[in-house]
Amino acid sequence: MSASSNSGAFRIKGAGRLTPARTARFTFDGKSFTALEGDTVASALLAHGVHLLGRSFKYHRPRGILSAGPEEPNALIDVSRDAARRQPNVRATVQEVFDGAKIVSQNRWPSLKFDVGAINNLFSPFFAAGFYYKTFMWPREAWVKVYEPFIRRAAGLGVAPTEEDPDHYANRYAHCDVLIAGAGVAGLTAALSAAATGASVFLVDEQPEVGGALHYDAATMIDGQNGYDWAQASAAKLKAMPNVTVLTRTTVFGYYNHGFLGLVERVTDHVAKPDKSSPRERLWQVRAKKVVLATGSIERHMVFANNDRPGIMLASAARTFLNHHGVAVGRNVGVYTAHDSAYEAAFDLRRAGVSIAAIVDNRADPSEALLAEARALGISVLSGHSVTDTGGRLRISSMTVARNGGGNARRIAVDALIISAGWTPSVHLFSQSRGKLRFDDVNQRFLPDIYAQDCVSIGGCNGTDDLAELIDEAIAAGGGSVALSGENRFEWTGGMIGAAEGAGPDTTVKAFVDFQHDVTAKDIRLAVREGMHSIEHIKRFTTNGMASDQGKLSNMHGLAIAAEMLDRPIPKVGLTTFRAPYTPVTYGTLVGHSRGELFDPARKTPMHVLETAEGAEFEDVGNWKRAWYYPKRGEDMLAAVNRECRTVREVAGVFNGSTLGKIEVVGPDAAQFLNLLYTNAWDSLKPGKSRYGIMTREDGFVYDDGVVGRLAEDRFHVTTTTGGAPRVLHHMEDYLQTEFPHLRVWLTSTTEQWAVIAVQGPKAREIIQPFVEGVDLSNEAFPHMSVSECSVMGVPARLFRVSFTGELGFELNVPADYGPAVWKAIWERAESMGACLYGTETMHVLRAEKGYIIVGQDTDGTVTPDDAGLGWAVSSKKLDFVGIRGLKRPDLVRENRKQLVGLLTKDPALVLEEGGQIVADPNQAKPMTMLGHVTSAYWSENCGRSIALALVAGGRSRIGETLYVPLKDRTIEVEVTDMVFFDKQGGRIHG
Amino acid sequence: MLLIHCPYCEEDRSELEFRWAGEAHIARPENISAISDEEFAEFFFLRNNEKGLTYERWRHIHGCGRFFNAARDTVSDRFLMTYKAGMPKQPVPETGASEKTVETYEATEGDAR
Amino acid sequence: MVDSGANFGSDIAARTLPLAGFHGGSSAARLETAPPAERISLRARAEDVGALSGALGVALPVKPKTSSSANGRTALWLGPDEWLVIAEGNGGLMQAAKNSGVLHSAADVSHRNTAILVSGPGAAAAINAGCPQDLSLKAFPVGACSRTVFGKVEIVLLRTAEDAFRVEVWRSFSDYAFGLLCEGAQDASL
Amino acid sequence: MRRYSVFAVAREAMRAHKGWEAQWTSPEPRSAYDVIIVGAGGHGLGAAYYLAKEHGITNVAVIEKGWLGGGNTGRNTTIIRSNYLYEESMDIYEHSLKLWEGLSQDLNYNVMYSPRGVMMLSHNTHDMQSFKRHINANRLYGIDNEWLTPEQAKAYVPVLDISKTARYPINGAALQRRGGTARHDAVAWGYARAASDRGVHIIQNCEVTGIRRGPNGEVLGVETSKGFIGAKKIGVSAAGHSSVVMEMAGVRVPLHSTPLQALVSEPLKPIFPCVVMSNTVHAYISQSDKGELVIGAGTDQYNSYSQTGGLQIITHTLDAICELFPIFRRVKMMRQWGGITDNTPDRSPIQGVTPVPGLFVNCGWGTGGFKATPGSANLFAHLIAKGEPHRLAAGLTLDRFRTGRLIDEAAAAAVAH
Repeated sequence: MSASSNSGAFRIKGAGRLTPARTARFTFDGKSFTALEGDTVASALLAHGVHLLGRSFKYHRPRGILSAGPEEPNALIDVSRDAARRQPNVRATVQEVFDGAKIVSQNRWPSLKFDVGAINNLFSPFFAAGFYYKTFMWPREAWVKVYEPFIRRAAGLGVAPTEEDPDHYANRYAHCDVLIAGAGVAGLTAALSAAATGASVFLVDEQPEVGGALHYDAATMIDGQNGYDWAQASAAKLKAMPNVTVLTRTTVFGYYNHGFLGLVERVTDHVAKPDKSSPRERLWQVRAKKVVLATGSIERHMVFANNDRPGIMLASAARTFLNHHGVAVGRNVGVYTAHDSAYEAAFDLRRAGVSIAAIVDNRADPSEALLAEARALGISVLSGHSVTDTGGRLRISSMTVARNGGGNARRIAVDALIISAGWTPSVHLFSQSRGKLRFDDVNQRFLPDIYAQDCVSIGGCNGTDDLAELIDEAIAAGGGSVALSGENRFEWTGGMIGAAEGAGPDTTVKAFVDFQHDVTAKDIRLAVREGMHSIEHIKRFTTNGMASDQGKLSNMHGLAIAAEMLDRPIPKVGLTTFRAPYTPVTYGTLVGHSRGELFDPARKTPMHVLETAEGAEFEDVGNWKRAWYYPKRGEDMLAAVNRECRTVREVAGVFNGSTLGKIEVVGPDAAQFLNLLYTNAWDSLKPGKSRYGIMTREDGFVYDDGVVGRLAEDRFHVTTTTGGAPRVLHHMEDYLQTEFPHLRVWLTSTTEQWAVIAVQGPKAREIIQPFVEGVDLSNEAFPHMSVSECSVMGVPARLFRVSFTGELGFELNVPADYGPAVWKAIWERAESMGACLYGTETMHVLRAEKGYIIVGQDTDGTVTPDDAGLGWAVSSKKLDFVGIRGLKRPDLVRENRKQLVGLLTKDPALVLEEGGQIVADPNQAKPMTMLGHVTSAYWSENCGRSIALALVAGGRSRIGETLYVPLKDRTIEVEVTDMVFFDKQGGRIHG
Repeated sequence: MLLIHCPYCEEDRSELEFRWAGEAHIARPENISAISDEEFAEFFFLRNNEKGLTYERWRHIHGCGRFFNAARDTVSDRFLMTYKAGMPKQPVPETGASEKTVETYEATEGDAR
Repeated sequence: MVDSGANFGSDIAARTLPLAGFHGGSSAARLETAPPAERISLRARAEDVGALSGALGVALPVKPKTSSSANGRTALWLGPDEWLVIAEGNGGLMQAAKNSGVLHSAADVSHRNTAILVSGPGAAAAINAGCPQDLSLKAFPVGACSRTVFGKVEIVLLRTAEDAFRVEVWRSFSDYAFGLLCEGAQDASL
Repeated sequence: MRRYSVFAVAREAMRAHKGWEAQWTSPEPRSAYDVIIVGAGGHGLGAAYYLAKEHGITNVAVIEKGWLGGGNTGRNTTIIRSNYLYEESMDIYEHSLKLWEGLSQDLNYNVMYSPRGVMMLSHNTHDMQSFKRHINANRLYGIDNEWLTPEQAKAYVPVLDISKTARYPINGAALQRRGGTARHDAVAWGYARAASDRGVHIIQNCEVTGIRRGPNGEVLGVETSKGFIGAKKIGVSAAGHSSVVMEMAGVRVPLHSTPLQALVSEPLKPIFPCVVMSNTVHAYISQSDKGELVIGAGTDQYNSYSQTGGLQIITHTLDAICELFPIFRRVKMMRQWGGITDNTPDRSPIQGVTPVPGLFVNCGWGTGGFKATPGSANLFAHLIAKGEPHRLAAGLTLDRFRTGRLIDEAAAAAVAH
């Protein structure tokens, strides 16, 4: 057996451009087939006479291959390399065969040939468009329990992947002067022209090779040579130019604002054994100064009864399979057309030895040139006739032909039927660019009219049919000059939109408009009858154009049928919006590199490795990984935290505070600036001292807090919350640049300059003493809230005497690269003295024991400084600060606002639930009146009981009252207290 | 993704480098602590939200860091001009002002020409 | 920064670089971590640029997206009143700026940033895996610099040669930046 | 009006469905109405329906510049829930949810309300605190919302990745079982049909270009592309265009309109049982009855009326979706689109009287408008009919921006530390 017969009985020797010796094996529904390299799954199966590829969405009707391109609505398959590399809903007309591909049909059970779901077809009279809006309402519960699950099971097409995708995807931003979408005659010519000017050019085409329509149109000559050959030669020439990027297998899927385009390049889906380092697909995000749209046009099907049987396909598709893949779509092919293009398909097939049953042309007067050629080839032409029905079960076996306007119908046996209703310009990208279309009445098509971006449409997508005109247009679009001539065999005319003879309003036949969604002409008429007069309503009611092909074939037909019903001109009915993507794009491509570790940066402090080595558990705080607690062997979280809490207060603890935001505020007006940005006053703060500051926005609600140290008259070291650092800096810059630009001050983020090691506890001073040079650490010389520059282990450092625990405390800021070494040295000494490492959980407990708040936990964006018990931090002397007016608004000064207070459970062993709601009467009926909620709740090892902070309406006046926290399974009785639970006198902080 | 001309960098850059910062030319009242509740609400909350020409602020946060002003058509998202912070409201250039807004998505959905 | 200095009792702290031990790249785009450098974030008004340039020994560029280098120091224009000044080794930048005697703000950011050197024919493509700027030589010539984004983090990019870039990034974002550069470098080699 | 039922459908099946009448009429406008509602989205059509049904006011027109249901009603991701924090929010969203539960039967139109559960993923301590605050408040208010462990969440949504190695591991979830989805177009059409049946005029392709006012400032009617139409009362329910319409009456509202994008995948066999949301990684997802994965993306950062947005918003959303559900990386985006959301400073709606006599406003629903449709419409009808807000909507007034009594659901979820 020769290679060519191996690759299918319908392969025609000498036809097509594939190499017979280069084969690939694949399976379809378990059966093994041989294909040629360059075959699509569609062409390969057709070569073996397989037409049945899938089942439709609603009626489960047998479906075959309609097109040879991305517009395919029917032949959707499931393609896999291995279990994890399985892709549902792939168009067989696009997927290239690779050796070892496993292809499986979809939406059928138990098999493609015998599908139980096809019973829907029998009940199809019931399942008219929108029937589900009118029923399934009784009994009420049945929708959820019975009807909806049934509908959901029946719906859907492919089966979602069940394993994580092992492939990777890449992203590339790019810029160019000219991006050309489509590399047919128009696109290639424009590229040659643009490239000649020296401009940077992107030429992009979705097919494996350039050429566009030249894939099927074997008769066109360019520059005296076969068009397809010219295209390949031109592409080679372009690829060799340094200013040109030619991307094939690449779809321009979206045309966004300001010359921004999304492209997807399919890198490995056609390769049998892809290089592991290759991404499966690459997303190109291109900013183009100018865009040339050369996207061509798409052939339409004829809308007539039972026009959906396998074996019925577009004329240009049949021509592609023949002229490119060397495959005949049948042995006895019928033709039904309203456009000249199908004639050329018939001629090509006939010349290749295929018998043409008849050309049925619904036009009365086809051109004499075509008729002459048909006669010469012995093909009979039935003009003024229509195909009114088809026969066959899993594949077409006959067409029923009748003279238009009545007359005897007769059946003609065929094994394939090729159809053409004319061509629809591909204006998708133009429309996405927000250009405005106009309707070309003569040729019944929408064409680009008003451009919204620097963009030009050329060739088929611009309605330019004449080859010479097209070439001129393309040269002009490229902006350069090239000499080029082209020659067509025939000038094409004709075309129709809407239902053909025999599928008119007075009929009940199934004439499909949208194949995938099983939308028929009568469904569209029903929508109109039901009052759906806007094309968007019709689309949504019938789902016409909403399948995975997004109406590339169906939109114009649907529109014409609606317009006829409405008795309105087509432009008055309107056109649905074309939305990105042009063809579906995998999520993986859009995600690109942003997966796993690169999904979102995990920020780690300089000491992260050391913390990990000490067994720390981490928690996510914003992007940061913070040490949460340090369990020793056998300890659970509570045990570890209890030990850490006890140890800090009894001995000392070492804590990593590096994530706190830090902003260096420098300049002669620095204090004045801080006066405006914080509620506190800063003039009085002396160099060498620090102060706790509260920041509000104009609305007066607490925005952030932190300790601010004054290092010099003109230099402040400001700290912020961990999560708040970026927005606080942005907020400060906003005021500095736009409201207070007269102030001589600058802000620099220094969060990451410093590693911050906090040592807290009675032995804190003793621990750090040997490492610090240049500061007298005694209480007298360096009291609480002091700050000083110094040297730590030979490194310039900043030392704060601060405490977020209520204990004697220091925070060492050392340049970050030195953090690990200093941390290690300090921890070694601290450990030897019985201290511990502690994490954020212990920090939270210790500060709660002292009633110190955490902004974002004990406050939300609705809490004023006074609500939080921080009224003392709001200067009453300042004439202005951000928030000064907001704080005076009626609701912010009213009685009974929620105030932060302490809560003690009556049963000291019970720890409240953070987020628990507080009521005065737990027995009241729902909806209950809630007084506030628990913001922080912990077991306090140091207090020997549970403690909590809460926002409670009129809280400070309720101190001593008993309130209740009703949880899901029990109600907890609590007493309102002040916020300090430990060391109420506050002596410990002074060491 | 917008392409925004930064008047400080003197170059068009991707929107990814910028942060939108609300309506432009809303001055913080000098005597803010003395204004009425209504005036405060107007200052802090009320915005023009124009359909069409709008003046707005952007910050080139991942670039030069500067806040600046822009005139943009909120229907087409076209920038008519950008200018430095602190400058008074600029009249939009002739070409931009006279250009008819291209209102596509909503318009074509109901009505093509 | 100061690697020497007073020592008392304990050892002088050793330095741990954020990307210590990282390696990667491809034949098209090599990735190396830059040696430690001194860096300041310098802010000043236009009228004080001359004095500061003199004091630092490198001209602070006033044209957007440009840098200048002299005496082992490189000054990068980041904004109309903002420069990133990078010095090889221990350059005493803070003191030099102070010596200018003019109004300015200098903040030591030597440890805030770290740098990755990307070189090779695919260097620009590797960076374009996450950076939306036009890195063609026409738009981003040798010496050009800019703060910009790289994937989900901010970087400062400096083109040091036709096929070489320095990527300055905050330390906690550096492993992300390095990881994304690795993927970009791999893709650039295909 | 002909009742919809299985019998009616069967009968029509016998005669090629030629007996169905138009679901709503398309009359020419009268010279004047008692009430004009500007905007034929779900809220506007619903308000007209409830005006007729509950208040006996049938001389009503709903005026729409495009096609009914073509704004946010037809562009959203159809999520329904009521587990909000503040009483003002719980009041209106729970009122709405209760109406959803009987809406198909009330309208005799299957809106496919599907209480498949809305699950919000918790990724950290802050999420947990916030969710439990919601859950406790909801429970005491009589609204279902429950805490799930990661394992329980996984049992409900088997495709969820609850591994500890995820970038943002899941430490639990809040689930409102009565939450779910509905068919958005059906809501608009069902209200349109039911309102039209009660005599309401729905006037499409008619743009309001002005609001005419009388000597005392009261409304007299609207100028439209079809001429002047008189009205005693005007209710504005124009979503993203509310600022534009209110400006015609000289009323400024604190809104900004931003693009909000969404996307659907190709149709897949059932894989995703409910609605899942994650605030930490910014994603929400469900699967439609047709099998498409419906994914809500974020808002673009700037004001716009363009109904388009940037690709980066889509890619960021999908980053998060694929991080939560790694098996979806090979699923394909089939269609993306945008709507215009009208956002208030506190992200809660405005519904109430205005300084202009006879003019009422319903706007600022931001990203929450669809779920509120029946409740908002019902209470807006009450407001227009009675001239004062219903108890359940009393907190939604414009005045709160003066007093500072905001309903700040977003601020309540603030993150700092």
